[in-house]
Amino acid sequence: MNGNTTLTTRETTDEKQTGTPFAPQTDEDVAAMLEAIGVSDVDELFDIPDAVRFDESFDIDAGSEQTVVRELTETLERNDAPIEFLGRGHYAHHVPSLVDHISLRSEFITSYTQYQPEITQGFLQVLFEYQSLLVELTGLEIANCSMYDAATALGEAATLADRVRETTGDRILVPDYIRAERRDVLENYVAGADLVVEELPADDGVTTPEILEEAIDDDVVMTYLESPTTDGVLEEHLEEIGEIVSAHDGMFCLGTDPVALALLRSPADVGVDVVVGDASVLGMGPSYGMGLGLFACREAYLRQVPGRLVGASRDDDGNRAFTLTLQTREQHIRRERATSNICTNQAWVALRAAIHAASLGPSGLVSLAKRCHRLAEQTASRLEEIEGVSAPVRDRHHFREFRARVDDANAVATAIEANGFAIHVVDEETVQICVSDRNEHRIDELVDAFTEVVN
Amino acid sequence: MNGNTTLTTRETTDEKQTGTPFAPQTDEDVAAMLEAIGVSDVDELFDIPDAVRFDESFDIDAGSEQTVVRELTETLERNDAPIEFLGRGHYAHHVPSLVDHISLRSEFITSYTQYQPEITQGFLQVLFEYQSLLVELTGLEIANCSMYDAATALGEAATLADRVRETTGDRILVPDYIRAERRDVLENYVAGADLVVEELPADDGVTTPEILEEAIDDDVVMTYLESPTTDGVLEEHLEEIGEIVSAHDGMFCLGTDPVALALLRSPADVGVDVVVGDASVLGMGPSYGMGLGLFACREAYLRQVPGRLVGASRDDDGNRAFTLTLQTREQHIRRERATSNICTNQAWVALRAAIHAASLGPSGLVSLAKRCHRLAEQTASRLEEIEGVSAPVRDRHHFREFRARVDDANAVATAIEANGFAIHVVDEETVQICVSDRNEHRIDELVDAFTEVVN
Amino acid sequence: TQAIWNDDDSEGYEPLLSERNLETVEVDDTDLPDHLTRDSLKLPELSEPELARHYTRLSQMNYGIDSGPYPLGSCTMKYNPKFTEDIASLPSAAVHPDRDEASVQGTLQIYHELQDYLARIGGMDAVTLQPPAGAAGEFAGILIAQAYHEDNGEGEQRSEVIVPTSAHGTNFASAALAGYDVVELPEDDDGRVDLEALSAAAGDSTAALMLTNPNTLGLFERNIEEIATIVHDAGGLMYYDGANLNALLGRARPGDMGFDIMHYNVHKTFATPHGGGGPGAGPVGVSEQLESFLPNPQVRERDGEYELFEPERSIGKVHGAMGNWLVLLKAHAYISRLGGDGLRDASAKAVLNANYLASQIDLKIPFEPFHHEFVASAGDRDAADFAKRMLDYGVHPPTTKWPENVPEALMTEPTEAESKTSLDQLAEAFGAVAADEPSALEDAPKATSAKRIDQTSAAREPQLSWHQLESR
Amino acid sequence: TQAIWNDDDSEGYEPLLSERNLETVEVDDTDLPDHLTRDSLKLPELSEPELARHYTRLSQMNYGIDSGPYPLGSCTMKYNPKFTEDIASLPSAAVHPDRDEASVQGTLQIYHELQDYLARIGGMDAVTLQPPAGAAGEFAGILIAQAYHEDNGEGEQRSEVIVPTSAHGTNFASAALAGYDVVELPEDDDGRVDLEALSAAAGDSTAALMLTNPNTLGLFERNIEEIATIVHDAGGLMYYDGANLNALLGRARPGDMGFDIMHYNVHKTFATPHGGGGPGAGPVGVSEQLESFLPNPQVRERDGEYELFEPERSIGKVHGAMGNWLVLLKAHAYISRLGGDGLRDASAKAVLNANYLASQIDLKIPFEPFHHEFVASAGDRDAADFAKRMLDYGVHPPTTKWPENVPEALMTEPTEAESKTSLDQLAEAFGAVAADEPSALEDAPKATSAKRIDQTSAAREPQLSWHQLESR
Repeated sequence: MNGNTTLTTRETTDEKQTGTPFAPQTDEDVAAMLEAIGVSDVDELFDIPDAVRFDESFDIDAGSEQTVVRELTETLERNDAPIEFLGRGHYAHHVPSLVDHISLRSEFITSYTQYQPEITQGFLQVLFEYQSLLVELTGLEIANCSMYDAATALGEAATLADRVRETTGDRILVPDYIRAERRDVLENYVAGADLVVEELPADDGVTTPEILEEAIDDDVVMTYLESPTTDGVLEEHLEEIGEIVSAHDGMFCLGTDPVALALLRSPADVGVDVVVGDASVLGMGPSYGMGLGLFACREAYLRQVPGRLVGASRDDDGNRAFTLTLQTREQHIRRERATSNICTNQAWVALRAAIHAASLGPSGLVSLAKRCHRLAEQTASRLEEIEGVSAPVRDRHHFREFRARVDDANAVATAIEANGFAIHVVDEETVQICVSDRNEHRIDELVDAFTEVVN
Repeated sequence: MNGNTTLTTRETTDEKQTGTPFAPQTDEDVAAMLEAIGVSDVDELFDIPDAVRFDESFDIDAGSEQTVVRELTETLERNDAPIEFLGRGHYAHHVPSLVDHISLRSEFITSYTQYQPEITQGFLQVLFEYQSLLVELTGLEIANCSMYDAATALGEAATLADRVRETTGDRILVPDYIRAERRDVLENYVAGADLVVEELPADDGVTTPEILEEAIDDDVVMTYLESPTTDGVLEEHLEEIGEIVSAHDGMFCLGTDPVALALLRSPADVGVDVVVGDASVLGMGPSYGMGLGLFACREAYLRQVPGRLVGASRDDDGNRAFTLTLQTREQHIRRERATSNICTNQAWVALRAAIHAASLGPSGLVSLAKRCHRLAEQTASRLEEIEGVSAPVRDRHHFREFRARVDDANAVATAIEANGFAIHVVDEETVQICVSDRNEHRIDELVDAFTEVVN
Repeated sequence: TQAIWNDDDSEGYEPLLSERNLETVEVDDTDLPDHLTRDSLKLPELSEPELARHYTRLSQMNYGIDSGPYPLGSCTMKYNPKFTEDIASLPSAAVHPDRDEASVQGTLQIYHELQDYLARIGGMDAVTLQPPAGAAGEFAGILIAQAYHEDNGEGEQRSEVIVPTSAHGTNFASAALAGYDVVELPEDDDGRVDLEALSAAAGDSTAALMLTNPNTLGLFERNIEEIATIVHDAGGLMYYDGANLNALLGRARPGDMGFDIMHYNVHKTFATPHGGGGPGAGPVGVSEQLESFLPNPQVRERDGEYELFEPERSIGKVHGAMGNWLVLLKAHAYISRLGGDGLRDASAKAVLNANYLASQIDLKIPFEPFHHEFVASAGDRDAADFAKRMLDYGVHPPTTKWPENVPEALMTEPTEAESKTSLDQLAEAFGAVAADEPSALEDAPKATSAKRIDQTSAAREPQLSWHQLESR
Repeated sequence: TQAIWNDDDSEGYEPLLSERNLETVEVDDTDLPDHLTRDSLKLPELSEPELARHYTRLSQMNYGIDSGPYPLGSCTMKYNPKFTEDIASLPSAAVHPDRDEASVQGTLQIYHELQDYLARIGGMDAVTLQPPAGAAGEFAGILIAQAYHEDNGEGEQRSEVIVPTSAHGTNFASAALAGYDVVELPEDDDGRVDLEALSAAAGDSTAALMLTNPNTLGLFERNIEEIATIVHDAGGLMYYDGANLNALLGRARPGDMGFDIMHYNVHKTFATPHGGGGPGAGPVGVSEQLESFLPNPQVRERDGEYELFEPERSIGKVHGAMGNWLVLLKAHAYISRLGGDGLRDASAKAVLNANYLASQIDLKIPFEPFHHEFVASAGDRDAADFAKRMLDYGVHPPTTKWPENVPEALMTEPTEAESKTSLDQLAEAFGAVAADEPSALEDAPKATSAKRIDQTSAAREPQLSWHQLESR
């Protein structure tokens, strides 16, 4: 434990660190344990043929806590720190401090799936509350307690559509405004079922019944739209579209998010069968796309739902208690006939989203959603006033974000970035701007920067 | 709850905030509660004569969580961020992440004094472990579980000395290297008892038996020294000094800290009666002097000790359990005859110090202490090699820090600061430099900066 | 029911670290002379996983505001907003006290703003943030009074501080620490300052009257103007103990009532966490005539830059640095979050809560109208037993057996942060205990981590470290 | 004993938020057409103090690694170092996925370094960090195999994936999701791959063999070289399920054993927290010949600058962005903290712990020599009941009833993070339950927040939201 203290100006390890600092056995413990086992050395416990033994070093240095924190902090400081006016499917709002404080409580974050519900009531109840939140927002009866992100949830929706449809068919319709990444993931999820993904054009950013009528037939297993769309536009004809989809015995899947849903008519109300999206818009700040797959659907699909479900039951004392339920759908029991291969999911992000939503309450959620709508409309109007900028590009209703047309989108974005703001470049003459409570206090400056940059 | 959403680019409050966001009563609750009380308005509950009613506004704006965090963050960013090579009685080491994670658990940080020990065993046990840590480090039998800081602990030691001394006397001896702030606090604490504080000169930074013999007489109630001293020097004659103090029936009080004590001979072993100091050197980063008063003493003073004490006892099940004890010494029972006026103390900092010490363990503590000694000596040697710098100024043993002589201390410190480092200016031609695990990785650069600056 | 972490082998609950793995480390291999260094150090040596579990389990055996209702009278256990911790954890807040003023402008600005906020809230002319706790604030305040009298040539003469019997023990102790004789002032039958007794007590030797308002019974001192007149006429100063300021925010200010000096308990009124016993902070406000006596240093602003200065006739220091900076920062954040209207609302809800809770309780409450707290009497029950039994109902009990003008006192302060549901739960607990068999009170608590703890033997045979622990 | 937060009035434990205060908020006053907006929203409206208490109480009714031993076989519940959370909380880590490469060089550098670390650890030539979980890694890996065969013109022909019976359920499901027929491979009497059965199964239609090594019994597949030869000779690829990689760190590498594709579970092997079920991350490593099939995008370095690129024959994407960035960041921090030697030591201690624990248990362990985990048999006891009763002894039980080649299986993986004391406590729990009366097992658990929960009615009459809750 003690001995020569080597002094260097970079202490790479704690001086008491020999192996992993996270294994508690003392030398005496190890000796006693080996004796109890009946071997003289830990090496004897490894039954690895010589031919495949690895005798080299990984050549990865160890570091003290202080050093690793410092070095990774320095590395991360290589990231620039612009005020982000970025969205396009990845959103973040101010996350109340309570979310961090609670979600980092080790009883929550260091636990795993609630295989033993009697000692994991806490997490189960929060997940039940999360499911209930989504049921209220979507109007659908069932919500699972998390998938990875919007893209994979969309993929799961498509395989669900394929499983539950009584007649065959191999077409999946998606809007042309879908993010390429989501479409790519979807294609991977449906390839195994030999489904084909096709794009629906949009009319100035929204899908009309006419467009759908043109494309749909009885081979369409699922029709997917988003509202708000990737461009920030609200779809306007969901109810008619739902009827058309239904007339062709297809599944109607909508991509959205919980903040938008606080303002929008409930998906169930307009005929949507499955809602997917990214719910990490609540609970997480920008996380380089680390998400929380929202998945809600009609009760009819109950036994075919992918993912974990928490249900209420009773315990031996007769008290209400929660448990994972309908596990026979899942891979650890049903294996290749499971409703999904998902196991580890995003439960902790769901817990954060639930706490965030509870912190806002219905009043806060609705007010945030209204703000996201009005800020987008107002900011677009202000940019429109600038000579050389046309905004919004779509003559539609917007939520959080909108497109603006400029002469040279790349040049504008670069100049804006030099002012400390990040915006999207959509194409040579289009930029996209996302506004929310996180960047609201800098909108004036963004508008000023636009004025300066464009002129 | 709902209504017009006012949009501004600076949201000053949550839109749902009307009064304090931290009071849970709904409007319906308030109505029901008023009815139960039998009044129609909250105002009726205030029995304040009109003449002293306040009907104006404080003119303090409310802000949303996001706004307040942002604004205070921006204000704090007005602080420069040099690498600090600062000490002189206020020290900090790398605080393990575990300390933050545990100490911020709300069961700990939101609790108060353990008046009900049956539901506060957790905090009591940590405080008991803290006391035990100090008993081991000081060699004294009693340690209380916190005072405010080193200065006030010193003040409390002096009043203790006055209380326990059988014969009268009014002199308190302190070293000339004591920080002025500590001396000022001490004078305030002893003024009520009509004691006089006098300074002992030092011989090249340390106190010799001869110096003390010259100054002491039977009127000296307490003799106080520090090791390490404010200048970073280790006192060398504590045992002889202890004998002299004892011969005059005085109390011998030593100022030090837990990291230094891991290396130094135990104070009890050299005749010290009371140890004071700042224990926040464990558990807290630099906190603008927010401290943790260490206070340990001989068992003889048990019934005269100031501050809280945690003791072990038994509960009704026969299990060992902890409780605050000997409370009859305290102000809430003994009032003006209490051993101190202290009530709220620094318990949470003590908890952090205890966790930090446990994280280091004896091996880590000893190794850190050795590092503080060797780094000081080595860094001084490296500066000594620079033409125009003489270090250490004292030809003594050093711990963590040392003085260096230069031509123009202010000019050197200013130039060093421009390089991103902060050092002390002691007088016109003296600077002081404190090294530890927190700044070790930048010592090379500090030395380079000195070389450049001095030449 | 609280968690109970014990295992069958242990004689206690969670073992002490020293019972897990105590190791002796030799101290050698230094170039220091032997007579300066220790030989060895014997302390627990455990890994981070073991420590994380140890402290997590201990935390679950500790009751905080986030565990349940905490109506500890006179302590104002209100909710501690989490975001204030995030601000206090910012690296930019971690500065050494010897940093140049120019390099800590952010910190000094926050001090300056908080001085200003507190002055407005208390109706004071100047504020020091240096005292690290309420009692330290009292001590600083009394030193200021002392300096003032000395400055007037009355230092020797004014040797007494008047304190009402029902006051906090710290008032007595702080005055005594400053060298004063304490003159105890009885309450009248209404539970307030007895004006005749005050007139009799106040005189040439009076340095100050220390008063809590509302007092510890929750009663506003209606005669505060007369009280101030009596004390001022006698040449004394009026000192306001801010422990109960949460009752008055935005409705009355000590400065307007005639107080010359006051302290604020930021961990009570401004929601900084109590930390299991601290750190708090006890800023002191004074009227203009006392400003030059404030502790050294104060912060002032010049053209947007902040600097430290020593007040002309400063009392010196009551803390080695600038007080509990990180606590003060949290208080600033809280005040900035609520604003003036929020503070006023907090006070209103605190008084509403106390009155509602009282209305739901069957015990006798001898003194009213109370504000943010009330003192009920446990009647023929022992108040301490009453409190122990309340623990079994999942709540923290009131402060007990104080003040003494209510027999078997249960001093109850729910604060604004309890919901009606939570107050109803508290009221139920009061009712259930009042209805319980006497033996249930004596045997309580049962639903806690530890059962009733033997205080007598703890004090008779003190075991204050693991070194002293013996199996009994 | 765990905390139990219930009150007498409630029919459950801690009430649901919806049972506290459900409010309906009207959605009006927008300039959107009515047919686009909802009329109202009905959700719980509670204040921060109430929420803080709600979640704090719920957390105390949840068992995590910091609560006690968690030997859940196959899940590698090792200690999650706290400092990794601090790094993941840095504002500089909070970036939008559409940021310019040039403006997120720090993030890309960390991706690149982690790709490199994992490649070295697994003996692989290239690594993608995109899959957000182990099962997603399997799916990505199988898609890579599929793309490889398609590229060879054997896409149609190779329609089968071989999976041992005892494998993780995800293996079957992932292969099926990719459109493969799953061929189940029985174990031999020693608990390992039956070489004859494998030879019979492998052939022209074999796309891949998915194998866990050590397998779910903790046994190293000693014939791994022959296995690889059989599969490769048949034209198939070897897929390594990284669930049990913690057993081999620094002692054997899948790449050296003949595996072409593997996934890593960073939440198992590299100590990122399991988060109550996720997020984890499931990076996939491949040999050189498969590098060009990796998901889009990958990160590469040029002269110290990092950039994204699409591999030539990329399978496309398995996640909408770059996977679980914050989890990957924590894994990087863990690997940087331990270094190569620390990882090797972690593995050694994990295997030591499993073997020591087994040596202290009286139950039959049919298969050995095991490594990081072992599968004991509860014998004539029901394994699920056995597990419930273990809860009463303050520990988390093993994984139960799987794999099926051990009757009433108790799959036990203590990891390196348990102390000898803790292992002894676990062994005692095993022993005590084995000695308990059968009725004690059936009635268990008693010392938990909730008692035994009725699974049957939960599934028969599902109540999946507060909307569906009825009193029964």
